[in-house]
Amino acid sequence: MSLLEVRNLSVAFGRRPPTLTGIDFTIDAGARVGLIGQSGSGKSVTALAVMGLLPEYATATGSIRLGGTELIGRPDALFAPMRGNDLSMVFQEPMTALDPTMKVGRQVAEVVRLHRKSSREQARALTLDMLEQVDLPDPEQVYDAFAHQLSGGQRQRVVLAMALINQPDLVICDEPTTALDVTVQQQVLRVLRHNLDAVGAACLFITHDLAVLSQVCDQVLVMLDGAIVEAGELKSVFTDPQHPYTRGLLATARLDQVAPGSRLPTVADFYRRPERTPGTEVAG
Amino acid sequence: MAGSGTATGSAPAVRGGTASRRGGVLVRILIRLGVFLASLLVASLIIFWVCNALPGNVAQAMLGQSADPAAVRALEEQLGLNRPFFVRYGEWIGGMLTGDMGTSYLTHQQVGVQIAEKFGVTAWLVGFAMVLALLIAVPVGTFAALRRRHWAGFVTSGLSQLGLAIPAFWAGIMAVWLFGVWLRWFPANGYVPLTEDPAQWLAHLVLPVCSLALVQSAVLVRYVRSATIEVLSEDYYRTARAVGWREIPALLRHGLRNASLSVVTVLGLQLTTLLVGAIVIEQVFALPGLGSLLLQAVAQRDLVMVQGTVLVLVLAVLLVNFLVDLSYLLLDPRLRERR
Amino acid sequence: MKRASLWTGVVLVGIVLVAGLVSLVWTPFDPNRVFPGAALQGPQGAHILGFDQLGRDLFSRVLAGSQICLIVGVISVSIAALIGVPWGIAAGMLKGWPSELLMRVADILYAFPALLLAILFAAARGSSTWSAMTAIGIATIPAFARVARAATLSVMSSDYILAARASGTPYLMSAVRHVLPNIAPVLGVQASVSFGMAILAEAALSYLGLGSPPLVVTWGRMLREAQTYMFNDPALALWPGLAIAGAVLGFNLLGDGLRDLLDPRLREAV
Amino acid sequence: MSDPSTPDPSTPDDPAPVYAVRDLTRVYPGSRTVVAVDNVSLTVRRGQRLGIVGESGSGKSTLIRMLAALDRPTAGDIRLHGRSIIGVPERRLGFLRSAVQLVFQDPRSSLDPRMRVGDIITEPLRSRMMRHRSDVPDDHAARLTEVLEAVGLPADSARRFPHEFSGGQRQRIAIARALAPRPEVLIADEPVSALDVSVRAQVLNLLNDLVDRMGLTMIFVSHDLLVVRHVCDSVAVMRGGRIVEAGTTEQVYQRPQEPYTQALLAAIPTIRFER
Repeated sequence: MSLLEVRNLSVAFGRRPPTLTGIDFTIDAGARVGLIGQSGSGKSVTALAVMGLLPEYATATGSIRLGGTELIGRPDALFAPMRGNDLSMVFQEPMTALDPTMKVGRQVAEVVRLHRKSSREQARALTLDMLEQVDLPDPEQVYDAFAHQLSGGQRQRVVLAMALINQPDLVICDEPTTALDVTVQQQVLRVLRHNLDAVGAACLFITHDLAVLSQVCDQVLVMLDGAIVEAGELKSVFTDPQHPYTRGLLATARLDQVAPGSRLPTVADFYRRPERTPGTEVAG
Repeated sequence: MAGSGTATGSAPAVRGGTASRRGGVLVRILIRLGVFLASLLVASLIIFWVCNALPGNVAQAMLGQSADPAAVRALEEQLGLNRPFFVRYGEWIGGMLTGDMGTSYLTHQQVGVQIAEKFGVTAWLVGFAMVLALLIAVPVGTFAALRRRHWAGFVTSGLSQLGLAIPAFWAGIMAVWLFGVWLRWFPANGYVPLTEDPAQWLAHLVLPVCSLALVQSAVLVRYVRSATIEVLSEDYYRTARAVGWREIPALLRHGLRNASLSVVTVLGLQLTTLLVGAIVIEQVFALPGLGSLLLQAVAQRDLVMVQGTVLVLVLAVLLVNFLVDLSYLLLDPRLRERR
Repeated sequence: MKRASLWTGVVLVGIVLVAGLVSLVWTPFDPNRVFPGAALQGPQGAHILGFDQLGRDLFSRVLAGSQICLIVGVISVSIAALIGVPWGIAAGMLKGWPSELLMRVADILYAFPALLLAILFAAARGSSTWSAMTAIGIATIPAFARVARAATLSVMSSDYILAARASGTPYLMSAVRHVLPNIAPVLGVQASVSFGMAILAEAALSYLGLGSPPLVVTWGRMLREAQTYMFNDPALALWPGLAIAGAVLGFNLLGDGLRDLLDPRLREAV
Repeated sequence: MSDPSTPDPSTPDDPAPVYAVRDLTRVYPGSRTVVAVDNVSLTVRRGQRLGIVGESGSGKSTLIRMLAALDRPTAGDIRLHGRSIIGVPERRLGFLRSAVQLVFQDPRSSLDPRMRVGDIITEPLRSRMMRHRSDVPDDHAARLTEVLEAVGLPADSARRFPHEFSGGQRQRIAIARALAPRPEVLIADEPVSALDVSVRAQVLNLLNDLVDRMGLTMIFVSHDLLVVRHVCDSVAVMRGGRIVEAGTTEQVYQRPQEPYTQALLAAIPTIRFER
């Protein structure tokens, strides 16, 4: 049995047409699955649906099972204790993901004390250990810092620490390095890989960057307009894409293999979506 | 293999020492204090100017509109009203600093003594109303925010919208009729000092406080609601939810700390409206507070009393705004350091 | 759901506007005409709301009261907007201490609530509709200045202002071409809300007897007079109060509805 | 490519450079003074496509804003065709405004939401500073049609508002506006980083094409080294307000000299399967 089984998941916001339609995928224990697609394709909605954090006016139908437990329709009183413990999430924007008025160490330690009985000192020790694990220099100093006193890369590592400290089975990462500089991105990705290994957690990694995806994941889901159009092993999808949209994405992502100055292939060369009426297009 | 060296551009790893931080706060408190004093000075000038700029205002008022101009001038001379504006202003402010707020030309009462006497009534009224409004508004506003897409939240917002439109004095009049005249639960008007009879004191305050607070809480509900909605859309709230906090605890732990900043600002503004509301409500319930004192003085065109009372009210407003500024400095670690 | 507040507001404001215009040329009875012996009588015949304490037709008086509320709203909001908007735009476009000074002055003015300033004016100059409108208008200036400044700052930080500069558009021209159109919606919302607050302030002032002179029909004064007869006829206080609440509610809802309509975040989401 | 013998852009003794920048410094004062640009010198020749790369906070945006006279340097000199722009009052900057145009990062912010596309694009033509210049087209309607066609937008776009267009289309509008006064230099500040990967290629193709066709000089700022390599013939790497390495794209990418450049190049994410 897979760790996460998503069956026929649809999500609609209010009375608008559904954002997600009939999503199916599974994630095995310890697997790393990349979810790729352009903005507005429904990647983040998928993540929030799994986390049970969709806004109240959204309706999700279908089935999401984590370790056999059905998550759709699960009351918050039962769902909340699972978050941060069985499954957790890392968001895109490290600048705003931490409470600006609370020391970051305390925010991490709270996650420990929220889910298990432990004394203040134990939680602190665990937190310091975890901060060290995510490669933060001088954990003691970071523990007592406020979010605005840390750099973007440091903050994102604190967020990683929060997501991983209770050793969850599944970590969902929503564009965790998009807001970071390239050199910092490399470090955070390395820290993420290392700690996923250490914890043995599975990962659903959401990104629009195929290169970043290829460095973390071993399976790929390609999302287009709220549906998954292609799924498979990383290598087979990347070397032998089946859907024209995937082919287009891959072609545009290979900027390093195009002669400088020559015409870049575009997605439109491979795949043209059915025409939309002008004026209703949602900007990128 | 620590990576802080290559972390984003020019941002050093962990910056700012505690010592320099404290010094910065002190300087900024002093700056705020300076701004407060300057505002008070300008406000007092405005008040004095409005009351004294037109020559003959006071004397004319004392002698009546049909008085002989020569008599008016003579009286001005006698009271020293024909001296330059700034001399008289200086005298007024100088007296203020030594605790002498002047003496009414009409009633020969000490302005300061009168104000001190009536201040308590208004303070009780405003204080109780503020607390009651908060007790109503915080839970109701939070509820309206959490259920904003739900009919219950919609109805709550609608009710607060309605409350916002009702004049407090009309609510007071209707309350007098309903509870004072028809049901006879509470006295319809008047005031009994606390020292005389605590039970009666409280009974006489119930209706004024409730009518003031009810309308006020409508305003507050809207602020609390929008502040909460703002927090709900913040990334750190989402983070808190993602690590396992339930809605209300997440709001309390992370939301309240951040929303309190905006709520504090609002409280400052609210006190202003409450003070003004109290002036009118005192009239509805015949409470002997600052409002009644002010209106009586206006009716008699007792300008010395008017300018003294208005100055005290404006001082209260400015003082609260100053305290709000200070609380900002203390509540938000980002503000403590920046600039 | 979202448009509900807008349309309710439009309808309520519309009713007040129509009442104000119609009552200029026609009311069922002269609002100041005394019907002998009819004092405090309930509804009868064409007098659908009955009579007040002096025997005047209540409905006609409620209708006529809408005039002063509209006049005070229009004049005081105009005063506030005409001074406050350029003030705020200037504070938003200037930098450094001039901007700081402008806002500090606005802050000091903020410490004078409309009613307090109006009472002060009434004390010094005597009470009149004009002194009430001026006081309410002046006290509302900082609200407009703040809103205009905040909106201007957010427009000024947009790249299209930089683009305009890079295109050789002079700074002042940018204010006209880019800032004004982009902050206009926010100002419209503020005007609507301020209109409601002005009505409330005027009503309170009239209630205190510091507003318009006695012969002018105002809802606030009607409430003042009704209070004495609460024991005999509570309906006297009901109708003018409802009229005030309805008018204020209308302008507030209109402002809210406009805000929802114009909020870019809400619009993007749809 | 425009010129095979592209020299090092930091060589100041170029015969007739478009831009000659010397010892440029920009300090933001405050309790914590920030040196955003620190003693930068560079030259830009006619037809050159100079890429400026760096991470956030490296000073690249400040640098180009000073080149476009949207920010004033604390010290140093900027010359456009030998004419210094330092200390020139805004209203005398017509020679610069008509010759240098910008494309910003996020078209949602760089296009006035309450203006029609036609008005947005012709705004540079209507400005008092440009109206009477011989190098600026005076038939606005004709120029509007020309640039709309050049960026591949339908002619009826002019009557519509920016929010009716997709992100990529909006960036085309911004490019059309920049082209309207027939500039000589196009400064592009991260023009594709707010766009989806799938749209990015189209906009880059368009830019390349236009620069070729119109013989523009381009200064292209980006944090994405691959994009710069694709679009530019020379590159300057910035860090902490300084240019740490500069040269032809080939030199810098094939044989980076500075450890920082090497680190940047090594950090470029590429598709790989080993894991």
